[in-house]
Amino acid sequence: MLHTVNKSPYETNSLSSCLRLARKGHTILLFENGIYGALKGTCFENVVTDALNKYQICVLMPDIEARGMRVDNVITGIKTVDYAEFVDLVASNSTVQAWL
Amino acid sequence: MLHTVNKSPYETNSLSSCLRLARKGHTILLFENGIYGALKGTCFENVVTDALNKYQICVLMPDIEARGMRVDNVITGIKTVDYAEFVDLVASNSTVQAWL
Amino acid sequence: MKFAILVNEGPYQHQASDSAYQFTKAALKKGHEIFRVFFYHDGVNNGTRLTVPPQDDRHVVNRWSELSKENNLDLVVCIAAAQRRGLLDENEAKRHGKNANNIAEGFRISGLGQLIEAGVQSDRLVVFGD
Amino acid sequence: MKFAILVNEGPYQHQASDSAYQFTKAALKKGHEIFRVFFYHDGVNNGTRLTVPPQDDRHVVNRWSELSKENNLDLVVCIAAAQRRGLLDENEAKRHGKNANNIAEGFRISGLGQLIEAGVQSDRLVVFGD
Amino acid sequence: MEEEGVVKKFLYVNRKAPYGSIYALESLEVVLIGAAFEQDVSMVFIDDGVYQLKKDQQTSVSSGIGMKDFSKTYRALEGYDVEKLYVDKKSMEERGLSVDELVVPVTILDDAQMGELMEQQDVVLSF
Amino acid sequence: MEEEGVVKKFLYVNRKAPYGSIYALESLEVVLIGAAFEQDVSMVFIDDGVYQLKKDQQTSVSSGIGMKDFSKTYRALEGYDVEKLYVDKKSMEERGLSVDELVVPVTILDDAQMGELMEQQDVVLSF
Repeated sequence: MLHTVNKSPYETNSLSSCLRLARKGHTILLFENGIYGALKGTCFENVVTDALNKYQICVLMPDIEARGMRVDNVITGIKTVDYAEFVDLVASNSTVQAWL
Repeated sequence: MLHTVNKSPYETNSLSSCLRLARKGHTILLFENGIYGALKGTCFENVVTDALNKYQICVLMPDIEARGMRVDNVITGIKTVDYAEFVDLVASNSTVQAWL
Repeated sequence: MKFAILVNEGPYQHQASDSAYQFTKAALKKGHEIFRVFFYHDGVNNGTRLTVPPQDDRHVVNRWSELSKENNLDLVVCIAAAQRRGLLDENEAKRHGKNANNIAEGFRISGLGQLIEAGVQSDRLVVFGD
Repeated sequence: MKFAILVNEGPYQHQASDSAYQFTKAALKKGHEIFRVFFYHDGVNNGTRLTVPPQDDRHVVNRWSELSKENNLDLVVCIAAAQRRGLLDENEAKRHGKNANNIAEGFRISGLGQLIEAGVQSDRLVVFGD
Repeated sequence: MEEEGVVKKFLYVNRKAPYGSIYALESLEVVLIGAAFEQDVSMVFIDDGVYQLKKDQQTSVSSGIGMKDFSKTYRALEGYDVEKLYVDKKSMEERGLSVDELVVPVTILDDAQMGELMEQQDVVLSF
Repeated sequence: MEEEGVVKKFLYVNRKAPYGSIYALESLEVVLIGAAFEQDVSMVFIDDGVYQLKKDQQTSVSSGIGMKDFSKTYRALEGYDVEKLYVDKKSMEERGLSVDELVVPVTILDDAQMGELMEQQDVVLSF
């Protein structure tokens, strides 16, 4: 199952609810303002790093780059994807849930 | 100075930032989904009750009632107002800041 | 006292326009002057005459038009935000080669300077948004 | 694979429509079928032909219209949400006594059943919103 | 309106409070229309979404916040055979809400049960 | 465009990240237009608003997320005599950001200083 999170973890509770309710082995894609949850050096880094033990976490690079970040800023273990790979993630998971 | 908060404290960080940055003696009006911060029995009750030592806090009754709550649900010390009193609050404070 | 109102969201999707309306009505009832209501961002969509809400629902756009008529309210839609979102009056439609316009009665399209002017000229500015 | 796309927000205000567009384009490029793009809530505003964005900005509405033309995409605007927000085609305008309509090329207005049908008929439904 | 007898599991995820935005109301409209398709429908209420079901909502076009109270419509769901309504346990607790304060009967799910329910779905609609 | 020489303190409050929504861009458009009115303008960046100023933003209408990069416009503010830019200390710290990662020079304010600045204003615009 694929979960998408498009909200900043600072602004809303979407990521936190997603991390609480998704099941082990699920995949989470961070995109739009959701990419702020994928960054090193923030107050969310530990929570998200821990979540990597339970979930596969991906982040959309075009959204990372638009916001002035680069691959180097992404927490180790998070997979960077482009729109084509976003499509692949949807295709390879039987259901998609958006945490708006 | 009057601060208005129209967001649920569960959903966004607006109330939390407002409580951090407003100055002692300022007035805070909770309205729209912001009224959820004014309710008894929630996980925010203690934070908001503490904030009453620093701020005057008001809540808009029409928004309380629309959401199935009544005066009894409002934390003691929070002042309930209607739209006319919302207008008075704006008139009696030289500046209004909206925490959207 | 002289108030200016800023509305940042469109009709129905968020409560901003409803709250702004209730506030404006209450302020007028108390004898305050409303210098201007300025519609910015998606707020410009409050100025379309093409909405047809369900019969049992409020008519957000008409409420503003009527309040404007009764109280000579200045309802200003930001031109830049309106162009982005497809809210045009007759002149704007002509200027951009569009074969239709959709502005509602009581609203006028003008520049962002009108928002700043409202801030300068009014005693209070109240912002309603998301 | 057969995809359905749901867009919940209007053009420019939120990134939802942009992301949905990029996703749809990428899916088509990969050879997937897009069963339908359904526009709900403020998403219906993506279907207006009256927008005039700045020259140096993307044209959200035209991008959808062109993608639809090139790929025979079914772009459906929810009728109930569209009525609330003032998005009408010629028939709807006539039916409601409005003297203008604003629907863009490639979009059609239909009921919510089209969203459910898209969910039933497609292998995947992807939601873009706020 | 039936699609060649295909029955899928549809989940409607409601995470937003009523009135502050239209998502709760327009989500309900999808569920009601969708009922004609005879799919296997579940609704979950998480985070501020649980507030959609709060009893005693009081507003009308001509009073209060000037918007109609649509909370009674949740009671009509049963008549449309939409009977699987779930609320998130933690969201209820954080808000100090109990099930008897809600307009319709619901089942409370804990984190694990909610995750399991989500995983079983074919189509997830969130607004 | 001057209003009888009235000079008021205008504060623009930016609390939202760029691109995810249009508020950052359209807020900047107000500041630029407003500059012609020769008011006493300050801008504050709080919460995700500090991300508006992040260096190295990279997107264009034809690449990336398909939206133009408007972050360079903040550098033009100086030419409009808009020079009082403030960032919230806690917001910077939570995000692990330092001032040299921002596109323009800013002053960092702690909670008390930010509250004081807000209190001194005549008009506060938030988007």
